[in-house]
Amino acid sequence: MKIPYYPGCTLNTVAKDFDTSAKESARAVGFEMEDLEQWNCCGASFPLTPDNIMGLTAPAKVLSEAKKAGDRLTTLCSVCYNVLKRTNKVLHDDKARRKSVNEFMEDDYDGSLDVVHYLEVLRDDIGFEKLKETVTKPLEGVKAGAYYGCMLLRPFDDIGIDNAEAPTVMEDMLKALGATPVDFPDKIECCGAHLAMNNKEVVQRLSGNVIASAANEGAEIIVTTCPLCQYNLEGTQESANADTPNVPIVYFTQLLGLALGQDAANLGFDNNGGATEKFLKKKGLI
Amino acid sequence: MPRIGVFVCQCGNNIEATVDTQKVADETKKLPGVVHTESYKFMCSSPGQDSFKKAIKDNKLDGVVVSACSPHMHEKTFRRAAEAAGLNQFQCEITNVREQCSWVHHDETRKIGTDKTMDLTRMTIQRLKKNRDLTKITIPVTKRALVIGGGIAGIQAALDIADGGQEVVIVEKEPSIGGNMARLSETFPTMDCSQCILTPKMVEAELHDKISLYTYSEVEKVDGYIGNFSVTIKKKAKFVDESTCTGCGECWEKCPFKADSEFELGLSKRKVIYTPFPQAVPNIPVIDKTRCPKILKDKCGLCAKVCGPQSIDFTQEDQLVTEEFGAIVVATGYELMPNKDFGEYGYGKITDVISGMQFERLASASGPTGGAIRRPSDNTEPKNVVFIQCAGSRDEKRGVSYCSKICCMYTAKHTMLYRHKVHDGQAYVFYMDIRSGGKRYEEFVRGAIEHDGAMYLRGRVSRVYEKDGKVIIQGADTLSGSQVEIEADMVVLATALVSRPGADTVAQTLGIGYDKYKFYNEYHPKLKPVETVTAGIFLAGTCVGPMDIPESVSQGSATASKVLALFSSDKMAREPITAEVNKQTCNACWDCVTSCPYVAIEKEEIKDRKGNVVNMLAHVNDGLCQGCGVCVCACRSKAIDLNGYTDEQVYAAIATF
Amino acid sequence: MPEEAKIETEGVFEPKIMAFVCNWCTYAGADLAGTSRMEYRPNVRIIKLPCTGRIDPLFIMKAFENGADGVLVSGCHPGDCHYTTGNYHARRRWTAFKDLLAFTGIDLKRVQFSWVSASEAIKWVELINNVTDDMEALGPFMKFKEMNKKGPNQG
Amino acid sequence: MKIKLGKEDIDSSLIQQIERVSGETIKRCYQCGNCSGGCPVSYAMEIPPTQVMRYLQLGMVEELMASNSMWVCVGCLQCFSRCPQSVSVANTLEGLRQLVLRKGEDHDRIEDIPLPMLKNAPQMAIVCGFRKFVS
Ligand SMILES: Cc1cc2nc3c(=O)[nH]c(=O)nc-3n(C[C@H](O)[C@H](O)[C@H](O)COP(=O)(O)OP(=O)(O)OC[C@H]3O[C@@H](n4cnc5c(N)ncnc54)[C@H](O)[C@@H]3O)c2cc1C
Ligand SMILES: Cc1cc2nc3c(=O)[nH]c(=O)nc-3n(C[C@H](O)[C@H](O)[C@H](O)COP(=O)(O)OP(=O)(O)OC[C@H]3O[C@@H](n4cnc5c(N)ncnc54)[C@H](O)[C@@H]3O)c2cc1C
Ligand code: SF4
Ligand code: SF4
Ligand code: SF4
Ligand code: SF4
Ligand code: SF4
Ligand code: SF4
Ligand code: SF4
Ligand code: SF4
Repeated sequence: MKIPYYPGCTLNTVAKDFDTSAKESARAVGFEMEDLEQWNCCGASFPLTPDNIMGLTAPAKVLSEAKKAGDRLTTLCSVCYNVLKRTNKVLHDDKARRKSVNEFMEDDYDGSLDVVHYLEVLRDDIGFEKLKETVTKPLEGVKAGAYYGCMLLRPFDDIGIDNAEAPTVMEDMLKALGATPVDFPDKIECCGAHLAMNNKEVVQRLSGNVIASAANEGAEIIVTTCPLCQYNLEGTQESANADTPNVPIVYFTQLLGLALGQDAANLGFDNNGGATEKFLKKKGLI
Repeated sequence: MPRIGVFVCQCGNNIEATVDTQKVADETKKLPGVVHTESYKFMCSSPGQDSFKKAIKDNKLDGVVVSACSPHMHEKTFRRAAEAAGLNQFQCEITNVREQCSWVHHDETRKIGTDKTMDLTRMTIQRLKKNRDLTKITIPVTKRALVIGGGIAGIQAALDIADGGQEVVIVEKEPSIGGNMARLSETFPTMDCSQCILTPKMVEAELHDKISLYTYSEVEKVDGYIGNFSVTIKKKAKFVDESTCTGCGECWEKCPFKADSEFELGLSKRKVIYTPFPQAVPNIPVIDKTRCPKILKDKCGLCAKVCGPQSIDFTQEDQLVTEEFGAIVVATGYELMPNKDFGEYGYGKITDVISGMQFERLASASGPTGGAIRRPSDNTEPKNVVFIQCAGSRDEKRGVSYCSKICCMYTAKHTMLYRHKVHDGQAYVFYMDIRSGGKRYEEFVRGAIEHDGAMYLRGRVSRVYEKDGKVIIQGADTLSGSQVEIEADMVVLATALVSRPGADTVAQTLGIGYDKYKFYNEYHPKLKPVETVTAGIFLAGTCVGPMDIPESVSQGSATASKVLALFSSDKMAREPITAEVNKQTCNACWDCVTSCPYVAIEKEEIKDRKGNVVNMLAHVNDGLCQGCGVCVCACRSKAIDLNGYTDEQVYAAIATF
Repeated sequence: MPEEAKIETEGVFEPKIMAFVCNWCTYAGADLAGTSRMEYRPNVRIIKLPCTGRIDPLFIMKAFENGADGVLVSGCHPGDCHYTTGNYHARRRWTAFKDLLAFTGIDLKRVQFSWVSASEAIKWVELINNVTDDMEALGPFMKFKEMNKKGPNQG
Repeated sequence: MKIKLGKEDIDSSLIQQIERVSGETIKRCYQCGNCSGGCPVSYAMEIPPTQVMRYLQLGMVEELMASNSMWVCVGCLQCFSRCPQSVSVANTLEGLRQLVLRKGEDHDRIEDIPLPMLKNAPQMAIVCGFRKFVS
């Protein structure tokens, strides 16, 4: 099975490990992620004002390109996923805006693409049962907190990947990998997002809450689907904030790759500062 | 040739001032078929009516027109007089020349009024010529009422009907009557104990010689119409012989198996053979056949061994009985929206987030904790309790858009009960508005705040989660504009009151309407609040919408007065304004059937002499037809007509316009 | 008809308006106008029916055939029907009927629909005055009258 | 605070413009407080989400524009997700931001962003930040 794949700017650069570990794991469980031939930045924010047609054009261009490659498009980054999926829905449901966007782009894309997250492919196409069978190195004893953040879940009517208040898809995946998922109250709270640019205080507070909440429930490692969450959480730990427990923050595909027997050296654990490697060593996983 | 009489009333000067009634009388006299006309000062006065009757007899009239005030005023008077004079009362027609002519045209020359009166009178005369004799329809009335649902509303209805001397059957689907009120601890606004005021009524219903209780039973099928319902009731197998069981309790003492108690909302267990609560009426147990190993795989049977009178019968089966009733009261009540519907409040996953009804059980002296407030998770006394109002109510996105009406009041009550039982405890209430309309209700809420120290916070709670054995509430106080976080020991949701599952099926069985929330529709929300569009079926209590006990009881009594009025004579007479099908021209398209708002048209089988069905035709059930005439216009074959307003009559009137 | 002759001889056009109204709302509203001694134009002749649901579109055609210049149909407000849904049936029927009207070439303005409740005497008064004005403006409805002169079957 | 209220404040053309741009109907908000309760940055807002809606209902746009609320909102959509009335404060605040940005007034200057941030941060943070803060 081959699925067209939109990497997005961040996964092409600072979050390259997220991208490669996912692709490698996909191969292991039986599908192939094919980069779109042509792609551009999705804009990294879904335009919340409905009259903002310009904000829709960048993602619309991506979708239109993707349609040439097939009927489905997969992504990894929560923000890309959110922007593409919502834009796609607008183009599908809202005739007027579809017309404006297409006129501007001189295109005729109709929103017929099925935009899915990598996790959905794992869950719905492969199945966690099957995933479990493919695991060669079960993550035994790893207490992992799945952190969803905002963009993978909200708004539920547009995204609908899982229950917006009590999602479990990542926990279910972690279980399949042999890890022990840890539920924590702040798993659907915001990390501070783009305020990283101009409001460190807010980011540190919000990200700090998330880490503390996970640690309080016993999480030894936090798993995310979003490079910005990863950046904010890790950044908060690295800053002089003494209260924040030092919990490694990794992409879910890094743990996935590990469990599926990929060489740890290629999974980018060194990028996460020493803590991750130390933790995994302690657990006897690397 | 018809012999018609026309009587033009002057109404003192009311009509005469703008209508030359004598001229009208003189002119109409010239019309074909009119043999007598007169103008009179006060037609409705005794001498007026006497002269009216005399004229009918003397002139051998076969039809009369009275051109006078609105038919809404005196149609009955003149029809009765016409009947007294030997005429079929439907051969008497009124022309409205006062309200709709003399009073609204102030022309002093009297030309306008006179012309219009002539026109209108002529139209009535032409219409009258097409009138047929009609006889009032009489329907026999079975003086026996069915009450569906034995909550407080149903019990009240049954007691009042029975006290009025008529027989009542209560069909209750649970093993005991009492409904939700049986679960309550103390009740606002007077704070009397629910059991103390309900139990005597339950016992009275049981002992009343006019009331029969069919508990553990449900209505399967309803046929017929007002005065003549035929109802099939399913009596579910109790596996206990009601006639011999003494309610001694040996069986449920000894039964070794347990299940969650429905009555206690999962807060405690009951046995497999059980009565839902100690004061149950009747105090006769039932066996939960889905859990009894004797029934499932022929093991145990302990209860039968210990039962002195040998009342246990494992072979009992559900029984169907069909009985006749003249009227039906529907009082099937409500339930609370399930806790699991509240995502942001923990989906029913957090043990210490409970519903208002569960709190009632905790506070009830006969409840699982004997009236002590204990949190379910670890049975400790909660010191900080947060009450969240409007949980699921006024939330069109995830719940229901309406206000549940009683939860502001019961939340205030809960904070009081809590403070009375946990003196050092603090109650917090998140509310959007406090709705305490009712006699002494606002004072009650003020008491909760001022006297019992409840902390009211104006704002909705955004999220509830568990942390370190506490329940964390994240909300807002919009009055100060701040976010509020409370570490509570227990959370009580003032959960939306919703219709019972299956309420729509019950409505369909009965042929009554319901709204999108499956609450039953009143005939008219203000003026016929306990009637339904189906004559003979009445509504009481919370199956109509949220209401408290006083209102439920009032409605129960109101339905009883309706039922007793209906039962006050052996036969009901009603206007013969009903539809009738012409069997020659009906071509069985059933357009009429689908258009009738009262489901009054049936598909009738026409059989030949050998009894084979040769044809199907529409047939109007006089008992159900309300005479709206919708079917007449729906029928493309013009095969159906409305007595009293036939096409012929209407066309005759139009033709002379 | 003597009236018709009069109208023509006097030269002033007095439109003839037929009103089909339901017994429970509009008829009672019209009564209330009387009880309150309001005044309105005298051109309307009311035919009372149990419900607007009983008003057959053919009644309206018949009224035109018999010399009406305008027809008014009025009943209970939506949701207030004495027979719960009768007026909904009526409304649905009229939507179809309007097409028929347009087809027969009758100016749609000649048939007016309204809701007048039992308490809306003022609305009734205004309605009658307005409809009368409208019909006056439209002038006599000759189409069917001419047809009638030729005889009913030669249309 | 004392406000003088008239129809021209409640239904001003500016309010209508905000409704148009944001696609939200201001009067749908029934002031339940849920959004303020759940908003992660409510604590840092000079005017918290519920009050944002109230200020708009009262036509008090100037006060809102002068506050930091629209710039602090992270767009996490928690407010919209839980609003019983399906109102999106997030969209409303975005609408207010747009009013400023579309006039060409930047909230942040690119020069002020620390260089290490520009180098190390995920591209998405920078792109998104530019969209929210720079015209
Ligand atoms: C937490 C809470 C606290 C309250 N506190 C107060 C208070 O303090 N004061 C006050 O005035 N009110 C209070 N109320 C409201 C009160 O409970 C109701 O007003 C009252 O119980 C309604 O009675 P009912 O007979 O309409 O319905 P119910 O009590 O629901 O009775 C309906 C009966 O019909 C039966 N039934 C249902 N369907 C069928 C069927 N198909 N066939 C046969 N039987 C059927 C049911 O089993 C039940 O026995 C409170 C409500 C709640 C939720
Ligand atoms: C401004 C306003 C608007 C309202 N709007 C609505 C609405 O939209 N919808 C709604 O449902 N309700 C409405 N109501 C409420 C409604 O008016 C009442 O519920 C209703 O009229 C009460 O009727 P009643 O028969 O109890 O009392 P009343 O209407 O007061 O009738 C009592 C009668 O008793 C007579 N009477 C009094 N004393 C004696 C005596 N000693 N001997 C003989 N006769 C006596 C009085 O003269 C009177 O005729 C409104 C009320 C107000 C004030
Ligand atoms: S019958 Fe009517 S119009 Fe005649 S006097 Fe009586 S009230 Fe007046
Ligand atoms: S032991 Fe027998 S008599 Fe006693 S309650 Fe049980 S069934 Fe009834
Ligand atoms: S036979 Fe069933 S009901 Fe009787 S004691 Fe055993 S389990 Fe209980
Ligand atoms: S009664 Fe009070 S708590 Fe209940 S829904 Fe209405 S306002 Fe909310
Ligand atoms: S007149 Fe009305 S109620 Fe009677 S059968 Fe016809 S549609 Fe039904
Ligand atoms: S609509 Fe007319 S033809 Fe059709 S079934 Fe009814 S009565 Fe018969
Ligand atoms: S949650 Fe919605 S309704 Fe409630 S205050 Fe916020 S915007 Fe208004
Ligand atoms: S979107 Fe903005 S206003 Fe809404 S909850 Fe998130 S931060 Fe608060």
